[in-house]
Formats: sequence, C-alpha cells, structure tokens
Amino acid sequence: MFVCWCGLNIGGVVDVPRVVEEISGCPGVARAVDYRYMCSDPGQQLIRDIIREERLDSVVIAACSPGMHESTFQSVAESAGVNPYRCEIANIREQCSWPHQNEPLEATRKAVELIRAAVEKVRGDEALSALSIPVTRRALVIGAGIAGMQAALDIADAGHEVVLVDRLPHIGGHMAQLSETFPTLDCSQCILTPKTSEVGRHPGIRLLTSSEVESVSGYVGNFTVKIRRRATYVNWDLCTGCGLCTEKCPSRTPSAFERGLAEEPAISIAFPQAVPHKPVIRPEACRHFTKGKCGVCEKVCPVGAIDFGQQDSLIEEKVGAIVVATGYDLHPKAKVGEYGYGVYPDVIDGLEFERLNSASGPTQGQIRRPSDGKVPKEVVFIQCVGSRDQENGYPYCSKICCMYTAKHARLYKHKVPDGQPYVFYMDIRAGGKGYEEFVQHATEEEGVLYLRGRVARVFQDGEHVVVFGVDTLSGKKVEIRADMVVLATAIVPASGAKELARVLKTATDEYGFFSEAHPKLRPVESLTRGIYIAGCAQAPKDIPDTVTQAGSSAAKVLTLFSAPRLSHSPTVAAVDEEICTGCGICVEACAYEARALDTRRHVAVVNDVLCEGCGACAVACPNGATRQRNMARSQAMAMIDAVMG
Amino acid sequence: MSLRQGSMRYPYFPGCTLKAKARGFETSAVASAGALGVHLDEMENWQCCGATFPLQADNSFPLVSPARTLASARKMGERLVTLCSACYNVLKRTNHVLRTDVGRRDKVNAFIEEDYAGDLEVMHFLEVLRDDVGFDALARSVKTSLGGLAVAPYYGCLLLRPNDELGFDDPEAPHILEDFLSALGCQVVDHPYKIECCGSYVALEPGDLASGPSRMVVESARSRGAQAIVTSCPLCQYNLDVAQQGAHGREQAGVPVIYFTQLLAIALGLPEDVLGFEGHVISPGPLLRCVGVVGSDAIA
Amino acid sequence: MKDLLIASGQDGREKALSRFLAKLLDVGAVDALVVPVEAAPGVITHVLAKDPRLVEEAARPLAPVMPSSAATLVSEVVRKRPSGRVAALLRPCEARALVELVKLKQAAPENVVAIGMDCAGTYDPVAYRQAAGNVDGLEFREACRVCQNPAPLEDGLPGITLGLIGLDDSEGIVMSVHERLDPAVAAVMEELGLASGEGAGRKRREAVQALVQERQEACDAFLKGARRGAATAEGPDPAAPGVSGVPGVPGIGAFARELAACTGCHNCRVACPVCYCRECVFDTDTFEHETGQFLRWAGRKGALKMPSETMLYHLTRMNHMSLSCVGCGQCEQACPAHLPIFRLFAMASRRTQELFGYVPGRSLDDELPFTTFREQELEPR
Amino acid sequence: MRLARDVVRGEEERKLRDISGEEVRSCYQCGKCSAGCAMTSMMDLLPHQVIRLVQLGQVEEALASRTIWLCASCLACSARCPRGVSLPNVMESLRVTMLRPGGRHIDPARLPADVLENAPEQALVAGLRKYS
Repeated sequence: MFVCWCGLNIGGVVDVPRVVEEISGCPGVARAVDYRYMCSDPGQQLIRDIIREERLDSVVIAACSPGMHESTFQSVAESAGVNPYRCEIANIREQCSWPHQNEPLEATRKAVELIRAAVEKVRGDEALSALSIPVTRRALVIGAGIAGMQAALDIADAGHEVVLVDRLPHIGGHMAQLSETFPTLDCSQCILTPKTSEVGRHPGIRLLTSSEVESVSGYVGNFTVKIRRRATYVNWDLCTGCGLCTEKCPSRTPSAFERGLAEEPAISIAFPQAVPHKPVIRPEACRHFTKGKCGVCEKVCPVGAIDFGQQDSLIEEKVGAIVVATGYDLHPKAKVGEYGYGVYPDVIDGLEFERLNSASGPTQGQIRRPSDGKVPKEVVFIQCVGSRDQENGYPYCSKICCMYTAKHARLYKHKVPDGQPYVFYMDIRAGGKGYEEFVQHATEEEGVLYLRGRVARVFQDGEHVVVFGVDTLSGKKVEIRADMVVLATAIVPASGAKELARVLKTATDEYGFFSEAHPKLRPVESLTRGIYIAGCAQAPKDIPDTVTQAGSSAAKVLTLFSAPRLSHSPTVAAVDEEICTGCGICVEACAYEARALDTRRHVAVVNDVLCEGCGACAVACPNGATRQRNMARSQAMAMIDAVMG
Repeated sequence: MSLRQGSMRYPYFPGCTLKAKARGFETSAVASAGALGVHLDEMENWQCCGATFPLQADNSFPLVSPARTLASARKMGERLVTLCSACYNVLKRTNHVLRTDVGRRDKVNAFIEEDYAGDLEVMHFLEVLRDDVGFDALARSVKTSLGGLAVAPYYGCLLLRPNDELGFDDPEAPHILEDFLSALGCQVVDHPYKIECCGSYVALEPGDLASGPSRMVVESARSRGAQAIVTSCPLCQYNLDVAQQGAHGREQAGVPVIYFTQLLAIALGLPEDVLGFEGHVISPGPLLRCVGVVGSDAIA
Repeated sequence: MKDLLIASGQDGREKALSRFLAKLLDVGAVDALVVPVEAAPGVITHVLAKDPRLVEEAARPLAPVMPSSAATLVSEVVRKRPSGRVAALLRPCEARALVELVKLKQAAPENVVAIGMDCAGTYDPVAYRQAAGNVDGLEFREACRVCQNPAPLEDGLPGITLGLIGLDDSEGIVMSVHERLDPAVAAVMEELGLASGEGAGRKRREAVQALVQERQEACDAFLKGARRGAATAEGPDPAAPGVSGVPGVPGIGAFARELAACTGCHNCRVACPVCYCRECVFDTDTFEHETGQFLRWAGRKGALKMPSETMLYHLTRMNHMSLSCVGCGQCEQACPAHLPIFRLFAMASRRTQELFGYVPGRSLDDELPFTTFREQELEPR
Repeated sequence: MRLARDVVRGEEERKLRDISGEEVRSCYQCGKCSAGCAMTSMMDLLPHQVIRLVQLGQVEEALASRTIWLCASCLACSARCPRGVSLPNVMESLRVTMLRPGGRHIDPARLPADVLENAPEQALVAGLRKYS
C-alpha cells in the first residue's frame, strides 16, 4: 500500500502520515508507506523494492487518477513480479484532495475510506493477462477536405492503403471554395490542386466520392465498414470529362458550390479543377427524373456514359483505423433574423464572399453584390455572428473569423480601391504566425475601419442595407448605409456529424464536434480506440492547424499499424452461465455490440475484444450472472462496506 | 379552425385605457368581433394590469393585480383575450411567472388567497382573428374595400418582446399585422422602425423626450408612402400622434395613427359611431373620406 | 374478430368449457394443456394435462382462485422451444405476465396457444379452501378489487378469448378468436360449428366497459388512499431511531415501517410471475459480509434490524420488477407476514410505468423500457 | 476612478443584483444593446456603459446618469444580448435604488395639465410606477 503526496497536490490537504498509520492496520495490508512523488523514478524503485521485500501479491497505490498513471504503476508492479491487474489505484487527488481543499480533516477521512475500498477490491482481483488482437493495416479517412486529404496522403505515403470517402462528388472540401488564404494571400486553388491531383492519382488511395459511411462494426485494428456509394447516373469508367453534357443540359438550379450565387446544370462538375473531373446528375434537378422526359445528356455523350438506371451500391471495407475529417458548416441563415440573413440578398456570409472574390466564381472574381450586380462602395463586415453568443448561437469562438474578415476587407480594397470596408468586431484574435501583422496591415495600409462593437440590426432601405451598430470605444451609436454586408457566421459541425458519431460509436460535444480523448495530451484521438480526428470535425480551425492535426492523426494511425498485434485490457465482462437466464437485457445494454445471446444454450455471451469493460451489462443484469472481471459484485459490496464502515 | 358564425365566445379583458382615453379601440373591436361571430364577454372582476411588467426580482407585489385578474378569468374558461398591447404583455408575462416560478406563484397565491397555477392561455385579439376566425375568412367578410389604402403596421415592443415568454410572432420580422392588413385589402407599407420603441412612458419626462423616437417611427412610415399607421397599443398611438403635433404637423400632412380594430370596423362596413376617432391629434377622417372609405361627417 | 357462443348445456358453462378444452387435446390441435383442476375439496391447482378424459372430468377452468400464476408454469414448460403445442388457460394478469416473460426471453411464444379469459376477481386460496369452495361472504383479493384489466387485452399473445363478464351461467361463454391463431386450432373451432355469439358479445362488451370504469375509479381511490397513508407515515420514527429509515430520503421511513415485519422468506419473489432469474442475487454470496461487519453496524446504529438486507431486497425487486408488474397480487397472497407488498408495488409501478408510457403485457411489440434508451427521455417535462 | 476589492465587489453592486436578479458580470461589452437602443440620442451614457460602471462598482456614477430614466423597458437590448443579460432589469434596479428610499423622479402633482388630460391611462400608470 503506497500513498503518494504528489507534492502539495495531495500532501497539502490530506494528512498523509495519518493515512498511512490508519491503513497499516487494515486486514490484508502487509505494509503501508508514503513518498513525495510516487511516479518518480525513486518512487517506482521504492514500490519494486517493497514488493520484493514483502513478497507482495498485490498492490494499492493511492495517488492521482488512474487515467494519469495506472499504466505506469501496473508496469512497475509487473516488473517486480506482481500481476498488473492486481495493482489498484485509489484516486485521492482528483476525487479527494482537489475537491476538498478547504476540508483537510474530511479529506483525510475520505482518503482512508477510498484506500480501504481499493484494498478490498484488490483482495478480490484475479491475476489476468492482456488479450491480444490482430491489426488490419488499412485506414479509412472520412471527409476529403484539406484535413482528410493530408491524413490520407501521409498514411498512403507510408505504404498503407487508404480508403478516402467524401459525400460530395469531388474532393477538396471548403478549401476549394476559398479565393485566397491568410496570412499570405496565396490563391487557395493554387496550393490545393497539387494535393487534390496527388490524391486522385495515388495508387495507395481508394477514392470513393459521392459516398457515405453507413455502418461500422468491429474494433480497433479490425473495423468492418459499409459505405454507400450514391448513384451518379454517369458511368465514370467510360466518361472522359469532356463536358459536352453539362453544356447541353437545359436545367438550371442554384449551385451549392457557389453558395446559391450562381446556377448550374443538373449534370455538372462543380468547378474546373474538380477531382475527379467527372460529372454527376442531381436527380432532384434533372428533367429526366423530375418530369420523365429529356435525356439530352444521354444523346450528346460521345461515349455513352450516361446511365439513368444506375443504383446506389454498398461497398464493404476492412480497415484497422479510422480518421474522421468531416469538416464544418456555417451557422444556419434562419437563425440570424436581426441581420436579415437569408432575406436581404446583399447580406451574405463569408463563404459567399469567397465565391464573389474567386476567379472561377459567379462574377469571375469581381466584387459585385448579388442583388443588382453593382460594385458595392460601402461594405460592412460583421464578426461573431452566432459565435460567442450563448443566447442566440454558440458560446464558443469560431477562431478563424477575425483573420478571414481581415482578409476579406483587404481583398475588397484591392479590387475596389475607392470603396470603404468597415469591420464590426469584439476582440481581434490573431494568434498565429504572421496573423497580427496581417490585421495591422489592414488597418494601417489598406484603410479598413475597425469598429469595436456589435451590430444590433440590419435592414433593407431602398437599395441600401442599413446597419445599426455601436462603437463602444467612442461610446457612439453608429449607422452605416451600406451597399453590402458580410457576416462572419459561426462555424458549426458538418451536418450529420452527430449521426456519424453514433455510427462510429464515439462521442461528440453538445454541438456535434467530435470529442478528443484528452484536450491537451491526446488531441487527435477520439474517445474510441482506433478512431482519430482531424480538422474542423473537432473544433473550428484554420488551414495550418488543420494540416498539422491531420499529419498528427496520420502519425497515430501509423503508430497503431507498426505494432504486430494489439493488446486489449482483460478487465472485460464475463458470464456465469450457470445462473444466466438468457433474458438478453445485457445485449441491449451494451453500446459496443460485445454482447450476444447464444440461442442454442439460451445464455448470453461476451466478445472479449469488443468489450470496453464499461460495466453497463453487469449493472443491467438483474441477478449478477454477468460480472465485470476484477469488479465482481462481491468486490463492489466489499468496497461499499469498507467505505461505509 | 374556420369561421363558425355565432359560435365563438371568449372572456375578454379591456384594461383601463380602453374604458377612458382609447374608447374607440374597444368599441370598434367589440363591434367588429360581433360582426365576425366572435363574442368578447367582458370579465366581471378585472382590475388594472399595472400597465408595465415589473422588472424587480425581489418584489412580487406588482404581480398581485394581474394575478387576481388571471385567477378570476380562469374561472370563466381556459382563455382570455386582450386588445391593448400593454395588457397583453403584462398579463401574459405574469401568467408565465405563475406557471414556471413555483416560489413566486406560492407567494402571490397566498396573498390573493387563490390557487391559480398559470394555466390560462392569454391571447391577443389579433391571434383570435388569425387562428380562430382566419384571415381568409376575414377577407371574405370585408364589405368596404379599403381600395389599396397604404397602411404601415407598427408593432412596438409590447407585442413582441420577450419572445420566449410571449411567442407572439417572429420578434425580428413579425408579419401578423401585415397579413391582417392584406386581408382587409390594404396596401402594406413595410418600414424598418416597425419594431422599434416609440418612447413609451418616457412621454411623462419633461421636455418632450419621447417624441424623438416616435418621430423616427412616423418618419420611417411616412417616407415610404404610408397614409396611416396601425397599432394595438394606446401609448404608441398617443406618442406617435402627439409627436406630429409640432413642426411636422404644419410642414406636411400628418400620418393618422389608428387602432387596427378601427380599420377593421370600417372594412366590415360597421356604423361610424363605433369608430371613436375623437381625441386623435391627426384626424383620420379627412384621409378616409378622401380615399372614399368613409362618407359621413360622424368623423371629426 | 368474430364472436362465437359456447352454450352452457345442462351441466353449466364450466363443464361446457371443459369439454371444449378436452376436444382440443382429443383431436390433437394442441399437445398439452395447462389448466386448473380441483385436487381436493376447495384446493385448486394447475396441471399440465395430456389426457382429454382427465380434463373433461376434473378441470375447473372457472374456479375463482389463482393458486399460482399460470404464466410461471407456462414459462417453465416452454422456456426453450418445446416439441409440441401447449395451450394454457390464462387470466388477464397471467396472460400479461406471460407477455412480459416472452419479452424477457423466458418463454418461446411460437407454440403457445393462449386461451385468455375474463376474470372479475379471485379469492384468497386459503379462505377458499376453508370455505370448501363456498364463496358466499368472501371478498375478492385487494389486487382484484382494483384490477383495471378484467378482460384480456386484444394485442396480447395470439389465441382465443373467453368472455364471461356480464353473462350468467346459463348464457354460456362468448368466444372470440385472434386473427393470428394457430391454423390447427382454428380448424377445430371451425369444426365445432359454434353458433354466433353476437348478442352475448355485445352484452359482455358493455359489461366489461362498465366494470373497467368502476375499477379505474376504485384504483385511483385506492392509490390516493395508499399515498396519503404513506405520506402521513413519513418522517423519522421516534420509536426506532437508526433502525428504520434512511435520513434524507423522503418516504423511505414509511417504506421501512411497512416492511418491518418482513422475515426475509423471499416468498413474494417465488410467487411473482415475472421475477425470472434462475438464481437470485439475494441467494448468492454477494451480501455475505465480512465477519464483524454486522456487529460494527449494530454498534454504530445501536441496533441492526435482522434479518438484514430486507429493505435492499424489496427495493431491488421493485427496481427490477416495477416496470413489468402486472398487478396480479401474487406477491402479497404469498406473504406469510401479510405485508402490503401489492400496495407498495402498485404505487411504485404506476409512477415508473407512466414515466416510460409503458403498459406491461399490452403487446409483444412494446419494448421493455430497460432495453431501450432514448436521449432526453428522462429530462424534466 | 479608484478600483479596489471593496469597490468592484461592493455592497451596492450586490444589492443591485438582488433587485434585478441579473448577473452583470456576464456582459462582455460588445455593445449590441447600445447599437439597437431607440433612446440613445438623449442618453448621456450608452446602455453598455451603464453596465460597465456597475461592473466596475461605480454605482454612484451610474445612478447619476440620465440613461436610467430614459430606458423605456422596450427589451430590444435583452432580446439580442448574446450573454443573456436583461439590461432593463438592471436599469430598473438602478431606478428603484433611487426611488425606494422615498425619492421621486417625477412628482405626479407636477405633471403638466395637457399630459394629465391627454396621455392615456396606460402612460400615467406605467410612468408613475417607473418614476415615483
């Protein structure tokens, strides 16, 4: 029994010597000692020495959370000849000294009780050995924006096959929609297309566009993924991408890629540099599907690639690791009523501005406002629309808006030198290499007028959009009769993120961003082993951070692939078949599909490698036929008795 | 629900102003309702709502008067109809407090010796017209065409805010008055100040301080061609009306500010004695005569 | 669903019904039958019968006692899929318990032919035996007096329903047949050429409706009274400080006092038709405490109620069973200490079942709340 | 302006919180309230500046502002506040701090005759409840 002071973290609150004294007399405790830092090398050596001296068969370490050092102490115990699963941690830091900083006496009493409970538990622990599982060395990457492409390229370059899935017909994600990028103002397409074409031709990457992950089963190293490949109604094996069909198509509907600022044919390639450079038919816009007549594309196609009868197909892939790179969406228009977003044509969002500014966009890169195509001379940019707004949007900061708004204002000045950009901001968050300088340049050199304050209302008045704002620094209300308003709307998780998390059996936060295993130390690992996160799927991020995280998640995948076999904790559920009634409640309780009914023998069974040891089944089982290894009901009761006295 | 002649009865709360300075609001509303088969049964036991919802967390006493009214209305039925925006706001918000805040409910109930749980539905007459009569049916009942009379709706604050308690309409882009005006055959004049404050009780401050915001509202409607402004708040009516008394009144023709029910009564072809335009600063009479919707000299 | 009539004949409708049941066995439409017989004067017990003659002679299908729940017995016979078809005569509460057991995979429904019957109520078996079957002056059991389901539910197990309520002995029995009834059994029904029971069926339905109404009121009054009883008994018990009651949990004191006389015999669990574990956790070593623990507790509290764990036992059973409780009252009937177990369960299960909108035994399609999870389902409404 | 513990966490600020039921510390001074306020043209301080003074414990200065009497409780500010601060409640707490000890901002007896004669009852009741 070893008690750690953790410097003042524990020792400053809990009376450690007293704890040692009280525990020494407990039944089954051979020896109790304390040390200032048990996780240090001398601390570890102390444990090893005493195990050998006393010929211990189990140990209890009272220290910090098992999340921190359980594996450290388990391997210390193992190195001294104690089965690692007979090493228990009593958490007297996070669950005792920290929350009870102002009640040292109570904390000391609680520490004794927690340790006594751990002692009772360790007395019932069995000596277990880790389970071993094989690894499939292929990876699935979900989402082919800059994050997904980078992760896929890094994994594939290391020699492992990658299945890259995107629900759109092309890859590139939102970055393909951007005109220029901060802080260097280089053209987004110019730096993106080398990546897209490399992904398109990489022999190690199986690219599945117009595809979505439908189901995932299995576990780390051994996932089975079902992917639905949506019908494109074009046989891509035959199609040469000549574009004749898109020219001749008589239907025109708003283009999603152009954010509704331009129309596109029902059969189209979203943008000139798209990879794969093949068209798809959108049945909801196609006259053949909606009206039952037409078929112009079929007639003009020189290679007969149009296939109206094409069906969705289901593809099954076996992979060992999954990278989630599903990206982001923007805050829905309907929710910003006071700015007339979605109502007034000249109130647009940041991505719409990117398209207006893009050489391949609807205005060929000229800044012309949507309503009448006039060049706007007074443009108001509003930051924090839906961000940092817990009441009407989201409490978090969307992180990139300060920078892209500065970029927008500067690009606008480049194209409309006699125009005046105004930026309503609350704080400027420009913490990145070259970022602050970039914003300063906007105010100093380009004449962008920054107004510190939020806008209350925007309304249409004739051909102007009138902005009611405030400049809190001068304490004056501000009214601007603008020609166009650009909203830096909040970044929100991509639609369907929560549903995908459910399919992947991993967690998201309350907004739908994928949760990382630890916010600081495990930022690219999800809460499910073998599933990693990259880019805005986790939280709002700019391109450099996204690429960094994508590389990091690829490194994690490669680390996983480098082990010959994976080990799995043996503290899983087990069934006492003698008393199992076969009612199946455990099967329903399991979130990992690790439980099933053996219908022949009418008992429930456990798939050890799928079991995460969460204990939900053991709790659900009415008579305790299912138990958790090293957490039997009798152990739990003994722990309760130890705590309750 | 469609229009069922003579089948709709509602307990109705008039409020002080409608019995005094805004009589025309009530007489036009009650008569119009009657013409549409809606009976507004005035509650027997009502008292002043307080005219403004109390914003003090530590004082529940101002809730007592509206709570008494609500408790007494609950005994008449499950709904209570109001006309005045302020009464609607105060009664509905008080009702919300009594429904959701058990502590304040118990305190108020103990004081008024009632056991009222906040389970009344407080409605505005506009909601009755929209949901129970139906604007389509209303359009069919129009007898006197308003001939494209350009009318600006004015909501002010009390109908719309706070939206999570009132839930009356879209708080930033309301449209119930517009829909109502369209049903009457008016030409709706949209204007940005329709949800801005008129200055409210600041009218009592010396120095004519409320007329600033009020003039902004009137100007916003007038400059877009409005021939009249409709409201459902006697204080808005007063502020917008009085604001035009000075310079504006002489330089250019004023914009009459009238209650939506007065317009409704005209459209339904009701006798002019129910309109009650007396006391309006900018008399709507000349305008209405000039567009040909009102003929006699009953209008001052 | 068509109403047919089993006419009473000269020896009354129970005999007519017995002959019909015997016929099912005789022609091989079913392979066995779970049915009550009179084993000794006033002693009713269930048998699993294969011999039609025995059924015709000794069956007492309408005897107004429920010595044990037929659901438990049927589950024993068909827990795994049996080789033959088994018919069972089931009161509404028994049928509903059987539906729960099917959902808990304790009975394979495929080969069960459920013969549901109306039940206006049953008597305490001991009283019935002492009166040698003469029910004059006896009162139905409390669970029956407040039972809101005197007639079988239509969505239960596929089978036959026997309508009795509102019809006297001479008027016979209205029989209605489930659409999904086993074809072999349906063929027998066909062959019997029973007369239409349309008029009797209507009469019975009206009587059932009236009875249900009456029972609902009785049940509401009963629960109200029970809750009031519990409320007045709340608060610390000055007579037994530290023994009964857990401070801070409202109502637990009253609960403890109601159960103070529990001897820990676990009869209620044995009698419960749904309590299904092969070995109960209370029969395992889970609650075997370390030597000295009892003395420590007794020392700390001043006195420790013995046998210990009776509260935990009842709370656990309530936790496991209140959602599936069909209100048959077998628990209370089996209790040697006459504890108000039915009443406590009725109060708890009304709340828990309402919380999930769950009606135990209503239909095989309703999922057990324990086996489903919906986000937000327990958020305050 | 002197800042110290007893100023920024003073008794007066606590009292205002009790009366208003609002936590002014939530405000991050974005100014959306001021941007949408209909009465600002007559105010000496913008609404967000009044809140700032309360945050800084400068209650006396806030009480001296004309702004608190010009707030018409129209709720345009609180409807759009990203931090859920109900400014009208804070303004009311400042007003009643002046009124509860018996102060009067407007004396009913001195209201001009034309106002008394013409203003709707609603204005008189509401105004006098706010101002006296």
